[in-house]
Amino acid sequence: MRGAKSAKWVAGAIVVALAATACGGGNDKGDSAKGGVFRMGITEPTAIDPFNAQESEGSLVAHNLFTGLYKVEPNGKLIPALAESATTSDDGKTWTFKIKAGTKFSNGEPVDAEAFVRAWTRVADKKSASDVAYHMAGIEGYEDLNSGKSDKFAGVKAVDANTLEVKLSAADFEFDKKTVHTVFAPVPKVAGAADNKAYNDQPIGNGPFKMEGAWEHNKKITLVRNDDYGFEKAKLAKVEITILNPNNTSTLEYQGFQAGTFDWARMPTPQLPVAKQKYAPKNQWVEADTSGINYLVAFNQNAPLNSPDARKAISYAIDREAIAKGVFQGMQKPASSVLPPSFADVYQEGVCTTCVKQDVAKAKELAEKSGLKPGTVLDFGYNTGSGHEEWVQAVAQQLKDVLGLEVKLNGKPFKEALSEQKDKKTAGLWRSAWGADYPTADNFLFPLLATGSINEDPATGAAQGDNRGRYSNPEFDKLLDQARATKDAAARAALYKQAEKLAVDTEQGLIPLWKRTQYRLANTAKFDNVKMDFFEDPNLAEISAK
Amino acid sequence: MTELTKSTADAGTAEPAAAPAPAAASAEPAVARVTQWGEIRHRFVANKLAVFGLVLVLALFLTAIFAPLIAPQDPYHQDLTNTLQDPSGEHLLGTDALGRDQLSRIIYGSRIAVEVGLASIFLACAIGVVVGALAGYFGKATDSVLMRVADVFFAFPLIIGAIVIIMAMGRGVMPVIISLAVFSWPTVSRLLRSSILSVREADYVHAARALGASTSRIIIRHIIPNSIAAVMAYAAFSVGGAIVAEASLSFLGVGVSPEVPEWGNMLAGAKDFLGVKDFLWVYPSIAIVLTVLGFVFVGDGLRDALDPKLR
Amino acid sequence: MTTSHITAERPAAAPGDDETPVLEVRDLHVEFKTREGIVRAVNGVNYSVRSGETLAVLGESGSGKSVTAQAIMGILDSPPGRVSKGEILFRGQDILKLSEEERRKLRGPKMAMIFQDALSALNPVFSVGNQLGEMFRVHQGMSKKDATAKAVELMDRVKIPAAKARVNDYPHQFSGGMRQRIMIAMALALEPDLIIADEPTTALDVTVQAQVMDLLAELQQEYAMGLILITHDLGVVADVADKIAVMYAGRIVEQSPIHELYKRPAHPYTRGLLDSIPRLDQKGQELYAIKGLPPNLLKPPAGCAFNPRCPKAQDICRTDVPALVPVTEQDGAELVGRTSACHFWKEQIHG
Amino acid sequence: MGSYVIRRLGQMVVVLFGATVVLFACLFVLPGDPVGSLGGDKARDPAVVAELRERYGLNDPLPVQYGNFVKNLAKGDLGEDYTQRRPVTEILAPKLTNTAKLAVAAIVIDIAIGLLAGMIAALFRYSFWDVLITLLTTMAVGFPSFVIGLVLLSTFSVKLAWFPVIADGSFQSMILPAFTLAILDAALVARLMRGTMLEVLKADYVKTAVAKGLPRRTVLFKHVMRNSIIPVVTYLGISFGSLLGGALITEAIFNWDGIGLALVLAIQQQNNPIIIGVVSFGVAVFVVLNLIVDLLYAVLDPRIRLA
Repeated sequence: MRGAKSAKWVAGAIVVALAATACGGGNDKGDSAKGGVFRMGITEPTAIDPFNAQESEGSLVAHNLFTGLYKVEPNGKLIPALAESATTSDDGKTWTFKIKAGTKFSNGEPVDAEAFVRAWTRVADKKSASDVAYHMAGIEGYEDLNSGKSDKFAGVKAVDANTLEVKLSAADFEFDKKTVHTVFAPVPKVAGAADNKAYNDQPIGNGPFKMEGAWEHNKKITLVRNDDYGFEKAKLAKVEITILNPNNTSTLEYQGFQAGTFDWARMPTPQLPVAKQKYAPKNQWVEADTSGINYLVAFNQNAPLNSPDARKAISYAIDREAIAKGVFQGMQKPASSVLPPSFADVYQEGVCTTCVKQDVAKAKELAEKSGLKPGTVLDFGYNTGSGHEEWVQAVAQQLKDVLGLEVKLNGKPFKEALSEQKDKKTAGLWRSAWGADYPTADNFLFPLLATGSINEDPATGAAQGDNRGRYSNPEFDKLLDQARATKDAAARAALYKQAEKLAVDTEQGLIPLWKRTQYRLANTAKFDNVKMDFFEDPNLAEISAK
Repeated sequence: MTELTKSTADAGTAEPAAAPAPAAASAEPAVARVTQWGEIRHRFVANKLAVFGLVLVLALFLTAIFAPLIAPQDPYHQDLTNTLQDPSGEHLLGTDALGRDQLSRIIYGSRIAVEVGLASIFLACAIGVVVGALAGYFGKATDSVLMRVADVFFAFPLIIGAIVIIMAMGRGVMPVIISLAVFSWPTVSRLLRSSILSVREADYVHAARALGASTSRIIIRHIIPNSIAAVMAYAAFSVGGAIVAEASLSFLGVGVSPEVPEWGNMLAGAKDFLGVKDFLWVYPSIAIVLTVLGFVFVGDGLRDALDPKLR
Repeated sequence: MTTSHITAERPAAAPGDDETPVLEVRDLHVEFKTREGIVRAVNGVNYSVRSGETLAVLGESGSGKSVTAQAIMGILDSPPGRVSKGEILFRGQDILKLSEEERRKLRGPKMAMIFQDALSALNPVFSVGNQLGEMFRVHQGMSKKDATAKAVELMDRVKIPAAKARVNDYPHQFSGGMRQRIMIAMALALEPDLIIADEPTTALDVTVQAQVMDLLAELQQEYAMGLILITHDLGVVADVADKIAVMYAGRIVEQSPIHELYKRPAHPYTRGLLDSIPRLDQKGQELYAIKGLPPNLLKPPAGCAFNPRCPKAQDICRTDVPALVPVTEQDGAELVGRTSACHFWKEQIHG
Repeated sequence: MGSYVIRRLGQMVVVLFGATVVLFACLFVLPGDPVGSLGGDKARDPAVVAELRERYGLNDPLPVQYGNFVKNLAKGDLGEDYTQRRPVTEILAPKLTNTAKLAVAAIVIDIAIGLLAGMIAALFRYSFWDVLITLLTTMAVGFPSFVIGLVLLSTFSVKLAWFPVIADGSFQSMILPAFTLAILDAALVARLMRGTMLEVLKADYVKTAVAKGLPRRTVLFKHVMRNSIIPVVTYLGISFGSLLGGALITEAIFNWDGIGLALVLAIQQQNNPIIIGVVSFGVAVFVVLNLIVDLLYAVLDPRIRLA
């Protein structure tokens, strides 16, 4: 979910450029508290309680308040946290986790297997209406609990204080990787039900930091070091998180960084080239291709894009390089695969052959072959107010110029956009983006391309899942099933690669555009070891003041 | 702009208009005899500002009509290798973030401005005149009901109301026109109604009635011609306001589609480059300002010409 | 003369120095600058009024009678209006030479004015008590409470019923006659030496007119003030005025003691005015009206300004401006206080 | 007076009713599911959507939904937003404070600049200052708020760096948006004041005041001012109402965290409870301010009888 709401790779609606307006002196007493104070800005999260923390802002806070079974490195590698060991049954359906003994929540309650059962049940409960509960959908008994038929989570069991047994309804040898999501965090008894407003605004957790006071909505969230943390303690004494206006957060963050009030910042896209020039030499520029993809949904089941050739013609007609340079001023990189480079084991650069370079001749040829004649009307939808207006126009123009299509741009607000994408009758293209929730290839391929992710509503025909382009190929679905049930990591990766090639290259089920490239400024003058983590947030638990 | 026309036109939702309040300037029926058109024209032409305004408005109309002949380039033509170019011989007003010629886009932008400005106000006047005439004619319950309906639409701030309608209808030129008209007509109908009510008591109407003229005849022959003057002055004045409202909607990203060359769209795209590429917002702003001033001057001139005592 | 502290204990009867008039206007000229040119609204007016005396100034609108009054009070709209020539002697002193502040201090305690339309002349947003009391507060530094008490007293004096209850009412809450009484009370407040009443009864019903006029006359007698009564209605002044000055196009065309004028007008214009009063004994006859319109002061006719409308105009009337000359009996005997500005006054007065 | 107020309040209820019906009708026909997404690219879990639709009564027919809305509104409850599931009133309260701050600042500027300029122009009619003020106020009408906003922002924040580029709620950051909002109104107030004052200066009662021997300042500041400000007060009252309803453009340009900006964002995200909350509030404020202005009018001008 992260990245979605804030759409941070292109700044929000109103972005005001800054001509280096450092205003007022920053708060420099940071070092007075032992360990230092790290300051940053975010937009108002949807929730910081793990039951519903979802976008990058919410998970930033939740990740630092809670420690789950595993942590993840930026490259997708799992690091055991509370899980001292994990064993998987040969059918891949039963997972047994040994929980590290003796750690406590900051209110003194023990972190045991029961804390996980309690937490997961709380999440999946119907009444919680958790937006992120579906990550648990593979666990046995989820259906019953989530539909209100039961108030127990049948597949989750505390065998003893330190043993957690999880039964899945289908084989999944990568279940452990899913648990890096904050929705799998343990909670203490005081958490109560999901609608416990007091806990929602001031969660008590077992993470490296704890809340100092409650969440002041639209103002700030303050974290202080948890000195009773059961793992290597954080070095920072305090983290001050200012909640900024969602309209132009990146501008505010950038301004704050320049003024010395923030130690970490995003930047508005038009400012990136200037900022890079200024801060890269100071070693304060952080840049990474993270676990996400920007792509075009091509509606596979409706004309005119109901043939692989037609979709390939579109892909060939787009000059990704020119737009990356002309519109994004070189700050976006063309993508040639769906899986991101950060997933080293499955990354295949150039797997999408049509993505590598614009090819006018091939585009025309394929268009001709597939009946995508000049003058064909092509709807091209996008959601408004998120900074997509410019580049979609550029793509539309290229499709007009190369293929002579009559491209109809269709800008809609989020909800309308979504409802239109879901509609069975929708045809043409729609801009979209995807960010991984956990470091698995499956987290891209299944939701975006599997038949099961269409999840058509029998009543309305709307696609309720994320595969709104409605790519559907039994062979692909079978490859994914096989991969999930393959214990050996290398063999599994090979299957995923094969699946990606089939869906993205052979059949062009969707059209990759650019990588998810993230840029940050980090105050390396005052802090050591500042990095961007898997979730595109600063690695607060490891930062130390100079 | 919109607030201006609304609140000066009619301060309250009800009666207190008896006071000698010049505030109610535009609401006060400009009781011009229809036979005085010559004199009205004379007074208008004598008003230098009004003539200047007329020149601006005519220039706008000509630009809109002959845009394809005047514009040096296709306003949609993108040149991704030449984005954000400063003004030069090749691109007199520079290029935008997609390398499109800004001068051409400003020239074509006049079309949307004219289209939306005229159509929305025409529609508003049409609805307003009908409702106002009905309310003024029938009075009593009809009047109360119609005026309450007018109050409802009057109570929405223009931009906010328009956004709500556009959300329901979708973006585009037609929704913008309709949404602006929907929240502009109450001013017209109030204007017409109060004008009818006051004219109804005028001596020449009493005289006509005494001579046995029917009510409908009185309305058509005496009341409407005398009230329509006020509506016309309002209309001229409001076209500028409607253009601003339309540009505001596009600026907020809810007006016409962003690829359409339109001034509000241009500003919306330009604000990302404030302080970096200022020519991107300066020139469209100038176009808007001149246009609005043109209509305001014409409107003012018309009002003064119709009713010189209001000067 | 310029002291502003004139206490209420001042004797009611003014120091009646009969030799010095309270007010004397000498060769007064007032002009207005307009876009079309200079309008000479007053062209050499002379008149005077003594304590206890009532001078009626008669004329159509635009004749300069009100402008003269405003010039005396010092409330001309300036610009565009200004006194271009002449003197206004108040108790012998030329008040045109005083500073604005000195003149201000004359207004109220020394001279006061009653306007035609009390509804528009009273400020609509202040209570009458406030507006009456203001005289005392500003000129005598009286407290708000005392000033209100004085206001009630004044209202009693001008016979407004239930004065105490109505002192906080607003002007629009009074009837026309009552409002005019309030105007009168306001003018009388500081017992000035001179009151200028500009058409005080024009806006009133006929019955009320008489009451207000009587009240004015009564109070004038009581306080022995000089009164300049400006009117266009000969009927109104007959009973109250001592003498009369008839104005036409910025000039005085005839001056006379009141009753003589009615008997024997010495100017065709006055004749016309008299003939246009409806009279019971001429019932059934067509009412006389002076033909034509008042002159355009931007382009006054050459010669006598009245000539285009005069039934008896001769060539000389179209070339020479007639001077204001003393009028005599046929035998040359002096007629005290009578003057006329007609080339043919003799023919007019003696038939 | 009492019965007048009661009647007007009755009318207000009718107007509010009508306005919210229009609002509901428009939002109801929107194609998107109000709880269908959180504004991102991912679809919301159908189970969650179903649960939330149930919880917020979105499956009820429109009239029932509207009825519930009115019932809650009467209790001062605007419901919960569908994202954070927090009470709308709680979300909007601090933003309303910010909007009110800005509105008050703008009105203060209107009064200070508008009244003064109008007075100077009227008192020194045809002077240099009059011509200058008339020219400026005439020009100002042609400048939409987004143009003024961009000009002020680029000049005083970006180029001169006198003010922060993005409002943070501080007094300093309030100055530019307040001016942006105020310039047009100040110009109109100045024009109104000039016109009214010229009218009043010609009035008989001003002559009376002079003839009474009142000092010039008493004539001007008591008799002239008191009558001249009546229409200005009326105008400012209405203007204040529209400012309180949220200045969308200005708040958006300056990133002022008020209800106008909240509305802009809510529209982008189709956050219906917030849209309904802000728009209903805007309409209510406008209607209430209108009533207040009419009552004020009666207080300022005793000739007005409210009936």
